[in-house]
Amino acid sequence: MREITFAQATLEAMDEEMSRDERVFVLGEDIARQGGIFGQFKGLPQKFGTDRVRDTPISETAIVGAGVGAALGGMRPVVDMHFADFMGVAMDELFNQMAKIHFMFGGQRSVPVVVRAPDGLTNQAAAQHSQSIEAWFLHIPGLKVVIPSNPADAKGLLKSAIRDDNPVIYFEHKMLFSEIGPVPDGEHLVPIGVAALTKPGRDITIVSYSYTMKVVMNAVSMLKNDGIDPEVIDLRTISPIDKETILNSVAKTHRLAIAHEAVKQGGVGAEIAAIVAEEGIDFLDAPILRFGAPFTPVPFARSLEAAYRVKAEDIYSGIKALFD
Amino acid sequence: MREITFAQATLEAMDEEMSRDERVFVLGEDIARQGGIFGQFKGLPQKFGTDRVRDTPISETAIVGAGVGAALGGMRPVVDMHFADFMGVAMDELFNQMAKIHFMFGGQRSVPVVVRAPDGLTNQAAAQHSQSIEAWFLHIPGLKVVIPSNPADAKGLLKSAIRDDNPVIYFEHKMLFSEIGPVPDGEHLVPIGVAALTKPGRDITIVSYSYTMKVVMNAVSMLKNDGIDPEVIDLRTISPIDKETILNSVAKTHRLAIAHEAVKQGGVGAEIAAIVAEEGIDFLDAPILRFGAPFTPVPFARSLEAAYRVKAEDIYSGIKALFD
Amino acid sequence: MAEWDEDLLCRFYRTMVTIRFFEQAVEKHFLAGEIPGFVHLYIGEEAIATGVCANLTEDDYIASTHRGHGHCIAKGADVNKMMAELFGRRTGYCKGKGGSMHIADFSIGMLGANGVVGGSLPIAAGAALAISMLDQKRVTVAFFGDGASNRGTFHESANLASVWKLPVIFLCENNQYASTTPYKTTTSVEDIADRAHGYSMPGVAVDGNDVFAVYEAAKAAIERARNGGGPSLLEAKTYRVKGHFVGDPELYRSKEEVEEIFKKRDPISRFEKQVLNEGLLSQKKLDDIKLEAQEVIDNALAFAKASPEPDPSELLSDVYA
Amino acid sequence: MAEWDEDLLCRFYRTMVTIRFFEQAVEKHFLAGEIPGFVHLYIGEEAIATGVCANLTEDDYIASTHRGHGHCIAKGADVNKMMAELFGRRTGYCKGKGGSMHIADFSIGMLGANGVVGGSLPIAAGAALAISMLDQKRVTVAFFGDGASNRGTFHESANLASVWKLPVIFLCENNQYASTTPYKTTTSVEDIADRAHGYSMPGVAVDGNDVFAVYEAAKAAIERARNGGGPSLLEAKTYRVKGHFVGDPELYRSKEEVEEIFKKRDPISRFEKQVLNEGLLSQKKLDDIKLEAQEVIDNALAFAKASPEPDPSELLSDVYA
Ligand SMILES: Cc1ncc(C[n+]2csc(CCOP(=O)(O)OP(=O)(O)O)c2C)c(N)n1
Ligand SMILES: Cc1ncc(C[n+]2csc(CCOP(=O)(O)OP(=O)(O)O)c2C)c(N)n1
Ligand SMILES: [Mg+2]
Ligand SMILES: [Mg+2]
Repeated sequence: MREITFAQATLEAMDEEMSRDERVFVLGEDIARQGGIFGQFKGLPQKFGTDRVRDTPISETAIVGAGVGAALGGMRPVVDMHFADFMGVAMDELFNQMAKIHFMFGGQRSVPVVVRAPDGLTNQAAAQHSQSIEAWFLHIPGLKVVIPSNPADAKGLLKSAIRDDNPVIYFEHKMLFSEIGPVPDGEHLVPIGVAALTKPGRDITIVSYSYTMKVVMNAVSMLKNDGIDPEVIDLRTISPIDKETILNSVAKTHRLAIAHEAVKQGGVGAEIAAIVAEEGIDFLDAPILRFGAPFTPVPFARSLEAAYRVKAEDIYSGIKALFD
Repeated sequence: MREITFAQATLEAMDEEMSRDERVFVLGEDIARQGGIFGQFKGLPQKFGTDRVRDTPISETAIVGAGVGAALGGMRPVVDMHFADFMGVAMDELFNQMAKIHFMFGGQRSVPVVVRAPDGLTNQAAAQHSQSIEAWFLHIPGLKVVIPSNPADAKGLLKSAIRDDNPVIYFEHKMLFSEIGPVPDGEHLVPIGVAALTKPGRDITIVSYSYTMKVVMNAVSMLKNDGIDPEVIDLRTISPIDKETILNSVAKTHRLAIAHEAVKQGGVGAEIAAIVAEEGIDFLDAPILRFGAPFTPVPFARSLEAAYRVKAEDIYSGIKALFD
Repeated sequence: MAEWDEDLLCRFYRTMVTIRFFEQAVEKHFLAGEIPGFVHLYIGEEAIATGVCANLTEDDYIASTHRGHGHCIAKGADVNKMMAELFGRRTGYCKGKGGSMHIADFSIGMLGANGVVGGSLPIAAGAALAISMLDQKRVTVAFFGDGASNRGTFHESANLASVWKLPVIFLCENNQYASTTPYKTTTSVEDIADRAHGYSMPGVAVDGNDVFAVYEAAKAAIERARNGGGPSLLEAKTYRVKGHFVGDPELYRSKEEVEEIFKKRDPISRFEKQVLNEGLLSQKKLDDIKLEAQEVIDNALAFAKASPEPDPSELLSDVYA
Repeated sequence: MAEWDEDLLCRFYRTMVTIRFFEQAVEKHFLAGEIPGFVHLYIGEEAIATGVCANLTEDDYIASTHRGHGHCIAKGADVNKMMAELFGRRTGYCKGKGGSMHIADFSIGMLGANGVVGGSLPIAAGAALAISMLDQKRVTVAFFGDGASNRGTFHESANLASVWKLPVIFLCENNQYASTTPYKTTTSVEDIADRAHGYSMPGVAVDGNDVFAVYEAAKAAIERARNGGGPSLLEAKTYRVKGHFVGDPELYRSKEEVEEIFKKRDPISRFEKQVLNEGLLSQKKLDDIKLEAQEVIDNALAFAKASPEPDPSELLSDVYA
């Protein structure tokens, strides 16, 4: 299979969906003139015009709100948040308007908006440009939340998100944009709500997503030497959660670890752990392990950022200890 | 002990702290001329003047931001959010500014702001005036989050919050304002970060907080007839979580249930369940139970609002089933 | 005055009294405990929605506020479905899921009331963006209050609409109060219309209790928008006669203030006097319209009361499309 | 021109060249991979912070932006601690926890840079509220960009400051770009200063590349605020000479545009020409100041490079007070 970058994969998704449906358009800051801060919109304005790839003022509140209004007016907007960290600026629009309109108005109208939110640690961007806040959105009925870890899923989930009639938050990790991986030729859709069993295994189920999947796979290599064979699940969608895939796996492996970059307290890992403690506790032969950032804002200095990150060694030694 | 309402208890706290420290003041919408929509500021403007009990424009973003700035300028603001539902409007100020300033600037300055957020279901207020969103704030390092369930704690926690040098979110359930309960005379402080063992018991640990504590206590009465004797923990503080009290209790009862009004998915219950599945799984003799709202926005109609609520019967039958 | 079309005059009157009677019925049934939640009445402000919406077709959009009943009715909503929604019945516009602050009717371009003050402003700008991208001849009117004019959403939406020349009219209903706070204590400009200056759009203030003045001013702004001239800001000066919500103790103003102003400015009696004085409509015509309107509201009440509550099982539907 | 005090002129020059040399050193070390994160340079805009802050004491507050180095230096910050912070060292202002976008020095009233555009505006209003409640004689200056003027925070803060008559100056640095977008494409008003009208406060636009003009305009606004006259909006028109951030490919404008404008408008060479032409300062004086400034920056670099990174254990401190 051909290999392309994650950024390229999202570009293909946009290109295909914008070609397929004239109502699809993008709005956000600095996407048209320079193709997006991570190159993720490169070439789109040339192909589709700056009417459909629109640079906006620095007005996140209005941008998301206008996305919602444009959807009600018959369009299918993709709204770029620049950095996930700025979602707080538009939080009312995201949770009180976009997420609730369908329900609040008795199902009269759907709100097909995709919100793209580049998140995660990158190059010491510090406290306000590095966050992973996906867990908030897990707690908001009416939203779907996807978070790919590789180019193929990036493409397939973005296409599915654009076609979905519900509001979908699409988190894309900044460190992934330059990642290269195989992506099928032709139409490629990844269903929302279905986790991937990335690696079958026997001894423990590791649930993760986004950039942390890479960290997990490194830990898996390290565990091999110790004869430990984990099964790895890539959530891909955070809401709705694919409980079945998780529970089936834990039924087989009898152990569970969850890893994500966001701070551990109140993170997505808490919900996964709770689901298994509720519905699959009898499967478990060991404490559930959660790996996530310590409870602190993201620091700037290299030494501190390194300390903040969840590392393969942490996952390795945490899991290994279960078997000692 | 004398009995007063929850609203009265918060008023005493404000009065005492505003008398004790001139730097304490309140800002928010509709608090001065009419004493707050739930009467929770009644009399304060008369006593302290409308300079220290300030009606603001409808500008939540600026109100929270100005609270932060006033704190940096030497004041100790209490910011009223009117309804917790409007916190989204000021979310950037809450999570990117207020929560991070102390850390981001290397500990140079603390940010002693209290944000009061009336939350929860009341009288069919529907999707945008009924929410419980405390779980988001559990996931934000730098904030403390308290959430009293009775007048004594309402007073003691509000006083502690005002004296704390950190930003504290103070959730107060709208249905509790008129609740009557005993409050000690004189100085009464409740420490932040310490859960209350509201009722000792043997058979199961029930963790809850805020208005749902009342629902839980009703369920406890019902369970009595079945010979089931729960231990009830009122969290009171959601962040930092008092793990020790929870784990000690589960070590004794071997069972755990968590109940809150917020939607179950991604709620505070997930974090409590995860902590126990991580650090106390060997204590457990049964699946962990979580009680929370179904995954839907808050509906308006009476029949639907009733279906949305976590009820004592739900908790009763869920727990009873563990013992059948 | 002489050049007003009789049908239009009847329409003005019918809309205004229908709103008035609707709101009076709502007030009564709220106070009797039959309507729950929060309810904000439009009494005394009827001329605004009426004058504005008389310029709109069903294809045009409006975005509304927490005080939205009048906007709905003026845009042509079905009062049966409105009343049923307020009573929390499954025959209501939102199947009982929304209530007073969350009524919408997308079939007539009513994009929704909003429980968040200022929340509908960016939505309105977005709907106007859709109009412009789809090359439609529609316009969007965004109703908002004087209080809402102090929210960042107003600023961001006005700026966006201006740089993109969107067909949207920002229609501020300045009723002198934001809940308990008088206009001057929270708002830093004499006329909200003046804020238009900061967005290079026309800003016009009119007497919001004069349906003719509102109609004319809205007409100009709407035609401009419809013809590609971009957004405008219109401020309709009015007065909130009732409490902020039904049940408001109104400690912040005197009964005398309210009565005096209402006596002078009530848009409906003012309209009656004008059309009678000028011989534009007969007393009989007015009486007939009133009777009809009262019947419509009585029917709506009967419809709402006879409608069932939603089944608890409906809680889980309409969360996702 | 003749009435300018020599000390003040030297101060102008020293501040401007210190900022320039600081930024040049930062650019170089960023491109060499020694400074991480995002860095936004103030080159070409030095006259603004310089002219404004020359009117402030250490008790006054400023609130800054992502492009904050110039504000810091003009307010009197220690360049050693600044540089160390940019390098992520524990001797930096924030112990290496903040970086370029998060520098503060509360000991001199510098309330912080901000990684969120427009984020510091309400904070500035709040600091001014504290001043007014504590009956202090201070003022707050809120620096913000033309791009930030389109955020709701600007609107809400300006309105709040006006109704409460707070001692705050909203100082817009209009450098014609918000990242990649030219001013006119995102902002709906000719002069941002005109937006003052919507808040009943004075709005003045000045040439931001003329330190004398900035100084005078800021002086008037600051004196007004200090004497209880309330807020003002000041727009300093300038031009962003460098890319938005160091490393910006700048696909959205031509090199020629930049060079031509900089040649004409560079605030430092303009100042030099003026003071030399008018005989206000000698070439020797200017050279001395430049040499000193260069030395200060060289020392700062040496200090930063010699400083240790924070120990990983420090990650968990300063989360709570
Ligand atoms: C963002 C937000 N803040 C506060 C409220 C509470 N609230 C509801 S209506 C209202 C006053 C609105 O005043 P205005 O915009 O003038 O409209 P009016 O009620 O006068 O029609 C307030 C403060 C809200 N619903 N949303
Ligand atoms: C709320 C928010 N939106 C977007 C960004 C990304 N961003 C950083 S600087 C910038 C441009 C700012 O333009 P302006 O306010 O004119 O300041 P300048 O960079 O020109 O000094 C943008 C869009 C941000 N940091 N914060
Ligand atoms: Mg009003
Ligand atoms: Mg700029």
